[in-house]
Amino acid sequence: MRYLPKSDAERGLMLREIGVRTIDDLFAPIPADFRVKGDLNLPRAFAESEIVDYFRQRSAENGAGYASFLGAGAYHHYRPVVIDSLISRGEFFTAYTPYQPELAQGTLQAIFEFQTMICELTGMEVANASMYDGSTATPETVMMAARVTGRRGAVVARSVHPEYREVLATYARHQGVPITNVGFLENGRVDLKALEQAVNDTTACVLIQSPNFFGTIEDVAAAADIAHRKGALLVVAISEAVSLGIVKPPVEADIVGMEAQSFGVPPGFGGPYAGVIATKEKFVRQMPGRLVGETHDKNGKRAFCLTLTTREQHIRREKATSNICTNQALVALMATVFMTVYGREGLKELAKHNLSKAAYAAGEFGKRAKVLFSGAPRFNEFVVQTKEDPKAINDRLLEKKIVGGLPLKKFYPELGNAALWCCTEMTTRAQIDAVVKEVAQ
Amino acid sequence: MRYLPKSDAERGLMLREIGVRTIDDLFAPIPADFRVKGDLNLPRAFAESEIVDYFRQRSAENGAGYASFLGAGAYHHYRPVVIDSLISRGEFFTAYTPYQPELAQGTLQAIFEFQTMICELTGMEVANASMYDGSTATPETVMMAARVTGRRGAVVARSVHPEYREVLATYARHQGVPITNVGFLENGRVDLKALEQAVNDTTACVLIQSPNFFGTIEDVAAAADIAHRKGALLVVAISEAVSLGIVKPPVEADIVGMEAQSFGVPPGFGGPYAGVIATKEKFVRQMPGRLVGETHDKNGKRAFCLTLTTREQHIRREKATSNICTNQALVALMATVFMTVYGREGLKELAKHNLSKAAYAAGEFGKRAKVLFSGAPRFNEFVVQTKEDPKAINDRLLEKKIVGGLPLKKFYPELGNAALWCCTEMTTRAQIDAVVKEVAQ
Amino acid sequence: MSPIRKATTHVNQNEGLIFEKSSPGKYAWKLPELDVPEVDPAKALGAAARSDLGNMPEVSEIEIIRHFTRLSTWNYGVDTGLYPLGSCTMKYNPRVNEVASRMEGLAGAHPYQPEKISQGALLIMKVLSKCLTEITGMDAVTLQPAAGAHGELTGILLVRAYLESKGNPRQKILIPDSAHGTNPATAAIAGYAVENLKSNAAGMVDIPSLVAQTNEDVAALMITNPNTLGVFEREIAKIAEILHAKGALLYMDGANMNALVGKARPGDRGVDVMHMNLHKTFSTPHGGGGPGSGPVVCKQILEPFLPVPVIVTRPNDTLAFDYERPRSIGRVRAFYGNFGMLVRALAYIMANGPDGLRQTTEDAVLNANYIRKKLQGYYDLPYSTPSMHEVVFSDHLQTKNGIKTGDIAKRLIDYGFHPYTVTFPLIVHGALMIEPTESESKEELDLLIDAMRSIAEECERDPKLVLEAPHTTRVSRLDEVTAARKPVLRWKPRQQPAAAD
Amino acid sequence: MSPIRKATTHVNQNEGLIFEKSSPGKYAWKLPELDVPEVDPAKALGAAARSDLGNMPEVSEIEIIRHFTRLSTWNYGVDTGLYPLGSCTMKYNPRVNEVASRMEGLAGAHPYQPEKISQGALLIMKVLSKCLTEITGMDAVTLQPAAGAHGELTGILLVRAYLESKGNPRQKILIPDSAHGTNPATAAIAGYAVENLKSNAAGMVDIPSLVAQTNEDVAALMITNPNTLGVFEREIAKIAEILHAKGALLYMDGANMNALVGKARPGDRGVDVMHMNLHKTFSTPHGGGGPGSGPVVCKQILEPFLPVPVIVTRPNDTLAFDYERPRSIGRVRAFYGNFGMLVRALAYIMANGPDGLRQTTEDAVLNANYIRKKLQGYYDLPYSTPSMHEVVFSDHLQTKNGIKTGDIAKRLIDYGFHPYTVTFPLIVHGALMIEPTESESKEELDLLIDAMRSIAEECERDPKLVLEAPHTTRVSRLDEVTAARKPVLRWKPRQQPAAAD
Ligand SMILES: Cc1ncc(COP(=O)(O)O)c(C=O)c1O
Ligand SMILES: Cc1ncc(COP(=O)(O)O)c(C=O)c1O
Repeated sequence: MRYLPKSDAERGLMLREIGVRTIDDLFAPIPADFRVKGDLNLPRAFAESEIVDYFRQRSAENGAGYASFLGAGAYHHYRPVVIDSLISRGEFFTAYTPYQPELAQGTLQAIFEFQTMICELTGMEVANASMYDGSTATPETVMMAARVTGRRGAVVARSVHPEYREVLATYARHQGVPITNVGFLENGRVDLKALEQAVNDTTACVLIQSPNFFGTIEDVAAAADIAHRKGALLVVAISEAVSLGIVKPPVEADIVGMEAQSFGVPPGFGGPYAGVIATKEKFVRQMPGRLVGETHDKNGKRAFCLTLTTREQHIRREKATSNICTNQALVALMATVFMTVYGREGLKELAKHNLSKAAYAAGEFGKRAKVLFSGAPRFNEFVVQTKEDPKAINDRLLEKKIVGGLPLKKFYPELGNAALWCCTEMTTRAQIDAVVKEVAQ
Repeated sequence: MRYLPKSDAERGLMLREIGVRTIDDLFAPIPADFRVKGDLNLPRAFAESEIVDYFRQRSAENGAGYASFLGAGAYHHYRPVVIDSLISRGEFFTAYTPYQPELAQGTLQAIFEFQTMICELTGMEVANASMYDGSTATPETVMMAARVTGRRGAVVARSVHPEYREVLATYARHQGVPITNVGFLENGRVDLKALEQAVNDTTACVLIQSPNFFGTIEDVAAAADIAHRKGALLVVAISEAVSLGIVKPPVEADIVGMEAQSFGVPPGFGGPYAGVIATKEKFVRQMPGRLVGETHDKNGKRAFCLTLTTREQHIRREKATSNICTNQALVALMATVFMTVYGREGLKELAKHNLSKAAYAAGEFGKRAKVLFSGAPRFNEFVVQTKEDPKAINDRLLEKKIVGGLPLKKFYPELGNAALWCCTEMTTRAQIDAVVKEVAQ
Repeated sequence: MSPIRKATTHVNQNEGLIFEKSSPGKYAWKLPELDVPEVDPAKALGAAARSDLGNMPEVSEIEIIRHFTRLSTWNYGVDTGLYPLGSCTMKYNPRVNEVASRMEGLAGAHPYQPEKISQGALLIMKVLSKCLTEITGMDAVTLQPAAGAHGELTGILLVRAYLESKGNPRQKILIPDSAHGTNPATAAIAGYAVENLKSNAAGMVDIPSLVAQTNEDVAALMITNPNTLGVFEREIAKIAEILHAKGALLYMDGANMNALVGKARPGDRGVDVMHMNLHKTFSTPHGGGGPGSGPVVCKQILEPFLPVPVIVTRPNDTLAFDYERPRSIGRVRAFYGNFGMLVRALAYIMANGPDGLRQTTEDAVLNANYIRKKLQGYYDLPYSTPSMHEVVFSDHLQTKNGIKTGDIAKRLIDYGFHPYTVTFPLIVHGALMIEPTESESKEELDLLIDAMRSIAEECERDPKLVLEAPHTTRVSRLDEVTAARKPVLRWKPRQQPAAAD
Repeated sequence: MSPIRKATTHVNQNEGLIFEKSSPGKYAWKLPELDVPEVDPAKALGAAARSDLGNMPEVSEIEIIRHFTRLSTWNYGVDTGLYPLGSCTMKYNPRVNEVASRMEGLAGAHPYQPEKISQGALLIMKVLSKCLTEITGMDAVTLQPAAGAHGELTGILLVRAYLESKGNPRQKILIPDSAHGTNPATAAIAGYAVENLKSNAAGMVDIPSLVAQTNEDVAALMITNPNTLGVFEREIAKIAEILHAKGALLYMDGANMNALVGKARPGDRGVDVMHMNLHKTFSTPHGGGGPGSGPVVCKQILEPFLPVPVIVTRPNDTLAFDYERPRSIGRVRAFYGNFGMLVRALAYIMANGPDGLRQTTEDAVLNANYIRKKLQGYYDLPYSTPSMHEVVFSDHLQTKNGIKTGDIAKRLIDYGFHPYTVTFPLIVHGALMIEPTESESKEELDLLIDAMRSIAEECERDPKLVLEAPHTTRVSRLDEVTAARKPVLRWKPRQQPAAAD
C-alpha cells in the first residue's frame, strides 16, 4: 500500500527482531474465531487518479456551479485564497492538539489571536478555542448557564435556528433541563412580553439568536433586561458571523454561542464548521472547551499554552464542564485568517455589502410578493411569502442553475408559503433580478 | 493596494525620515517631462474574487474537461497530488536561486537529487539543474558540442521535433552553425545512410530524438557509431521523458537534451516546462546551466552548493557557456517529486501502460486507416494516415469533447493526411474506441 | 559527539501577535463594486448599527502570509516526523483526501440545497456508511457526530433511548479505570452516574468485578478495545454476555480501531454500539486539535433511535434524507455532521481497499511491538500483556533520578521527535504511552529507539540535562501555573507591546 | 542581551538524500487497472527495451511528504521575510496568481489544441500583451522568451534582423561596465562582439565615451535603467539620440522596471526594444531559481521580426496564432513561452490596477531610500547619486577589520534575514546591493536597519563574530573550493551512506 513506508523484507526483519514468526503471532491476543478471514467487503483499492475521478463525479452531481440564495445557518461568502494556502501547511493541519507547547507555539498563538478577535467582535471578555459548531454550542451554553446560576430551566425563542433548538432538545432531555419556547411577533422579533412571562426564578437562561433565524436583529438589551431582572443569564446565539461587522455586538449578553462558518469556511454540505463560546471573565471557569493563555517560558520569553484545563474531561472526567475533547481547531484557524484578511475596516464593508444586497433583494421581492417581518431591522436574510408553494418556484429556478430560498413550512408551518432568502456579497444584482422575475410568474 | 504593507501615515513618516516632502521628490532623477501623468490605460483594480472569476471564465473557454490525443512534445500524464502540495510550500516557491547555501539547503539538496535521477534515467554521468525547456536545450546542446569538438556543423534528423529544430535554426543562424537536415525512412527512423553521408570532419554533432517526433524509437547506437567515427558527438533529444521507464537509455550519446514536462508538469498551454542537459563527466566544463555539487561545511557536515560557476554568465560574462541565468528550478522540483513518487518500479509500469495503450490504439486505427512507420518500435505516439483530412475528423471529435491527433501537414506536407496521435496512461480504451469509430466514418 | 542524529537547530523567525503588526490604513481585502444601491447602516439598523470594530487587525496580504507561515514553523506535525502520541493515532494524512474534499461541488454545497442536486454528497455518505458497518460488523450508522466524544454521547443516548423503550433508562454506566476522560464525561452529560471498574493485573477488565457490579441499574459498560494500554480485551465476548444477561448493553470506544480494521470486527463479538474517530483510524487530519468526525455504528436493535436524518434510497433509486423517525433521539448536530471529514475518510478507504486496510493494521501493530521489544529493559513495562497498536511504559526506572515521564518527553523534543502521551492512562503511574502508527518507516522507528535509549542513559549520567530539556526549542518549559492562576486569555491594547523576542 | 530581535533558533529535522531512504519494495504509486491488453516490452521494443531503472528511489508517500517538507524548512523565501537581493526584486508572490494559473482549462491545456477551444488562453495573452506595451510605452510584444536572458537574446536578435534588413547586422554591442552578466553573454550568443562602456563618476553611462564609441559598427547599446546601482540614467533620451544618429538601436534591460511602472515609460524616451522579467516586476514566483518569463516589447520598426507565432484577431473576432511572418527571426522557444507565468503576471496587474501599480513603484523607491538614509554613515556609499528602487553600499568601512561584504551578508543570516546581493555590480568593489521591494513593512525595514547597524558595530568590536558567521544555521561556510575542484554532482550508490547529520 502506497502510504505504508515498509517493504516486505523490512517487515520480515522486524518480526525477527521482535522474535515472532509471522505477523499473525502478534494478533494472537485476539481469539482466533474472532479474527476476520479473508477480505472485508469493501471497494477494491483505487489508484489516486481514480479517487480524484470518483470525487470529481460526485462533485459534478452535487450542484457545482449553481448560484444560491440559501442561508439559514450556512452562508456562501467569498473565501480569500490565502486561507487554504496557509492552513494547508503541514505544520498546521497535521499537528495534534497543542499539549506540548514547545512544539506547538504556532497553533497556540493563532488560537490566542482567534480568542482575542472573537472577543473584539462579540463584545465579550473571553472566548474559547472552538466548539464543534453553532448548534452544539447551543446546549453547551445552556448547560453552562445552569452551572453558573445553579438553576436548570431555559426559555428559548422560537426564532432561534430550528436545528439548534433540536440539538438543544436532545441534550436537554437527559440533563433534566426544562425548555419553554417563546414565539415571535409580526416584526420577526421574539415576543418580549411572552418572554417576560416565561422567565421565572428557576430559569437559568434566556436564549435568543441575533440576527435570528429570519434574519431579523433582536433587541438584545431588552431581552437581557428581562433575564437579568429574574436572575437568569442571557445567552445569545449567532449563526451569521459576518453580521458582527455592522450589527452592534450583544454586549448585554452573558454568554454568546456562535457559529464562525461565515468567516472563511466553505458551506461544505454542513461541515466542518466551528462553534465558539464567549462570555464574561467571571464565568470562565464554567466554560466548556479549550482555552489558550499567555504566559512565559523559563527564560521569561512570552509564550502560550493551554490553560484552565481543570475544566476539561481529561482532568476532571465526569465532573468536567463538557465532554468535548477534539474541537474544530483548523476551522478556527481558517476563521482567524479570514478575520485578519478583512480586519477592522473590511469586515464592516463586507457586512455593508451583505446588508445592501439583501435590502435590494427584499425591496424587489416586496414589489411582487409579501416580505414578512418588515418592522425590525434585518441583516442579510429575509422571509418572503408567496402565493405559490416556494418549492415550485425553486424547481423552476433550479433549471436556471439557481438554488432558491429555504421553504419554511417544515419548521414554521404557520407561515404558509414562506421561504427564507439570503443574499451575501456573492449575490449579484442580475441573479436577484432573475429570481424575482421567477417569483412573480 | 492590498499587497502593500503600509499605511499612508507610515509613508509620510518615512518620507520625513528620508528628508523629502513628497514621494515625487524621490522620482526627481527622472526628468519631469518623462514622467507619466495620470493613470496608465490598464484594467482597473479587480477584487480577488473577480480575478478568480475572470480566470475561471478563461479556463472554461479553454478546453477544460476535454479528453485529448495530443502529444508532440507536451504530454497529458497524471500528476500525483503531492507534487503541488509540496512545491506550494512558500520556502520552495518564493525562494531565489540558491546563491546563499546556508539558507537554501532545501533547494540545493533537491536539485542534487534531480541531477542524480536524471543521470540514472538517461545513463549519463552528469546532469544540470535545468534549462528553459526541451526546445531551448536543443541549441544549447549543439553549441556545447561545438565547444567540445572545436567544430561548428550540426547534422539534424528531420524526425526531431519540428519546433525544436526551428529554435535551433534561430540560434544557429547567428552562431554560424551550418545545419544539415537528414530525412527519415519508411519505418520512421532517421535515414542512417543519409546521415552517414552528411557527417564529415566539420561536424560537431549529430542530433537525433528518441523516441522521435513520430513516437518511433531510434537506433541510438548506430547513430552514435556514425557520429563517433567522424569525431563528432551524438546529441540525443528526448521530449517524452516517460519513455525512459521502458526504453533503453541513450548511453551511447555524448549529450542528452531533454524535456522533463512528462514528469509531473501540466501541459499548461506550452509552459513552464523544464529542459535538462545531461552528458559525460569529461564534458561538464562545457555544459551550460547551473550545477549543484556536494561538499561539506566548516564543521565537516555534508552540504550542497552551486558549483563550477565559472562556466556561467555572472562570472564569465561574454565567455560563458550560455547566457542562461534564471532556469526552471521549481518545475525541476515538480519533476523530482514525480520521479520519486513513481520511482524504480513505478516508472517502468507507467511506461508500460503508455506503451500498451498506444499499441492498442495503433492496432485499432490500423484496422480502418493506415498507421505509418510500423517497421520500428514506438513508444506512446504513432502516425495515422487517413483518407479524410484529419482536421475534419478532429472537428467532429471536438463536438464529443475529444481533441484528436495533431495534423502533420504543416510540418511534414509529404505525409499527406497524416496526424500524430498520442496515448498515455490517462487514455481510456473507451476513448480510443470512440475515436477510431469516428476515423472510420 | 552529540548523540542526537535526527535533528539540529536552525535559524527561525520571531513573530509578534497580529495585533502588534496592525496599523490603521493597511488592508488585505477588496470587494467588487457594489452593484445595488448602498444602504446606510445607521438608517437601516438604527440603534443596532455598529460603527467600530475595536482592535481588529489592519494588515496587508504579505504580512498575513508571513505571520501564519512563521507561526507554522514553530509547530511539529505528522509531516515533520514520527508523532508517537498514544491514543491519538497520528498517521499520515493523505494529500488526495484534501483534494477530494475541496472539490467545488462538495466544499461549496449548501446543506439545504435540494436533494436533486445533492446526490453526489449523499452517495459519498451512503458508501462510507456501508464501509463503516462492514469494517465494524455492525448494522446501522449515523455520521452526524463531530468527534469521538460527540459520538460517545450519541451512542450512550442510543442506549438510553433503547432502555427507555424497554421501560427504564437505568442509572449507571460502568467505566474501566483505564478509560479516556471523555467516557465518564459523556456518561455524565447523558444523565448517567459513572461507576468505576477496576482493571486486573493484566490490564484488562476484571471479570469478577464486572460480574459483581453488573445489575439492573447498569445501562452499559463503556469499554475501549484494545484498551488504552494497547491491550486487547480477550474476554470481550464474555463481557458482552455478562452485560446482556442483565439487560445492559456494551458500548465500545472505537478510538483504537487502528489495531483491528480488517483483522477483527467488534460487532462479531457482542458490541452493541460504538463510535469511531475518523481523525484517528481513517486518516483525516487532526488540524491542531480538530475538526474530527465520530460516526456511531450500532446493532439493529438501536437503529430506530439513530439521530435524524438518516439516508434512505427512494423508490426511484435516488438518495434522500429521512426525517420521519419517531423514535429517534433527535439531532445531535445541525445538518449532517462534519461532511468534509467523511469525504476524506472514504478517500482513505478507497486508496487502501480491503487488503491495504489489513496491511495497515498489521503494520501498526508491528511497529508498536518493535518499539516495545527494543525499549524493554530501558524503560519499565508495567503490564507485560501483549501489545497491539501501542505500548505503555512507565518512568519507574527513571524516577530514582528525579526524572518523570514528562521530563523524558521534553528531552525527546531535542532529539527531533514529538513526545508520546504522558498524562494517560491513569492506571499507569508516570506513563509513557507510545503509538507509532503504521506510517513510520523502520528508519524513523530506529531513530526513536536510539533516542529513547540515549535518554535513558542520560537519566543516569546527566539528569539535569533531561530535567531542563528541551534545549533546542524557541521556548522551553512554560510557566503553566501562572497561566492558570492569572489567566491572560486575550491580547489587550493597553498592555505594552512585548518586545519582539 | 543578544542584539538579534528578529530570529532565534529552533529544532529542525535532519534528512538524508532520498536515495538513502529507498528500499526495494516500498512504493508511492498505483496505476488504474490496464483496460487494454498488456504489451510485453521485450517483444514490442526488442533491443530498445529497458529492464532496470538503476538507483531510482523506492519510497512511500509519507516519506516523500516528509522528505520535501523537511528540505523546505532549510530554505528561506519571501514568505519567510525580507529578501533584499539587489537586482532580483524579491517581492510578494500573491496566492491568487497560483490559483488562477492552476485552473483546469489553463494548466491542463495542450499547446496544440485547436484555437477554437483555446480562446481563453489567447485572450489572457492578448490582454497581457496590451498591458505590457502600455506600461512600457512600446508598440509590440512577444511573450515567448522564458526568462530575462532569453528575452535579451530575443531582443538582440530583433535588432540584428532589423539591421540586416537595412543591409548590415553590424559587429558590436556596447555594454556598460555596470551591466548584469547576462547582457554580454547574450550579445556573444547573438553573434556580436562586446564592447565595454565606462560609467562616469555618478555611476551613469559616460556620454563622452558613448559618443566616442558609437559608430557604424555598433548595433546597439544594452542599457539597464535604472541601472544596477539603482541609479536612473537621466540622459536616456540623449543616449538614444546618439545611437540613433549612427543607425544603432537602444536596447533596455528591463530587470529594474519595478522602479518605473506607472511612473515612466521607456518607450517614451527612445528605447527601441526591451525585455521585462515577469518574475521580478510582475510578482511571479522565483521558485528557487525559476521558472521566469521574459517578454520583449519593441517599437513598430522591429515588429515584423518578432518570433512566430504572434497573436492576431480574426475577422470573426476570434483570436488566433499567426505563423505567416516571413521576416520573423523564427522561434526562440517551442510553443508560446511560459504561459503559466503570463497568467500570474496578468492576475497581478489586475489586482493592482493603474493606481496600485503606481503606488507599488512609489513604495519600492520609498523603501530603498529609507534604507539608504538609515544606513548611510554605517556603510560606505560609493555613488552618492540618488537611488531609485535599490541602493548599493560598499564594504569599504569594514575592510580595515578584514571584513568583506560576503561576511556581513553571512552575519545578516543570524539576524534572521536573507543576505543582499554581494557579487554585483562589478563597478563597486565589495558591493552590498540592497533592494527591499515594496513588499516590506516599516517594521521589517527597521529590523533590517537595526541588524545592519548592529553588524557594523560588531565589525568594530568583534570581527571574528562576523567572520565566522552564520552561527545559527544547520550548516555554515561551505567548502565551495573543494566542491568545484572535485565536483560531486550526483549521488552514487557505492559511496557509503553518510551518517545522518
Ligand atoms: C480512547 C479515546 N476515547 C475517546 C477520545 C475522544 O475523541 P475525540 O477527541 O475525537 O472527541 C479519545 C481522544 O483522544 C481517545 O483517545
Ligand atoms: C539586471 C539584470 N538583467 C538580466 C537578468 C537576467 O534575467 P533572468 O535571470 O530572468 O534570465 C537579471 C537577473 O538577475 C538582472 O538582474
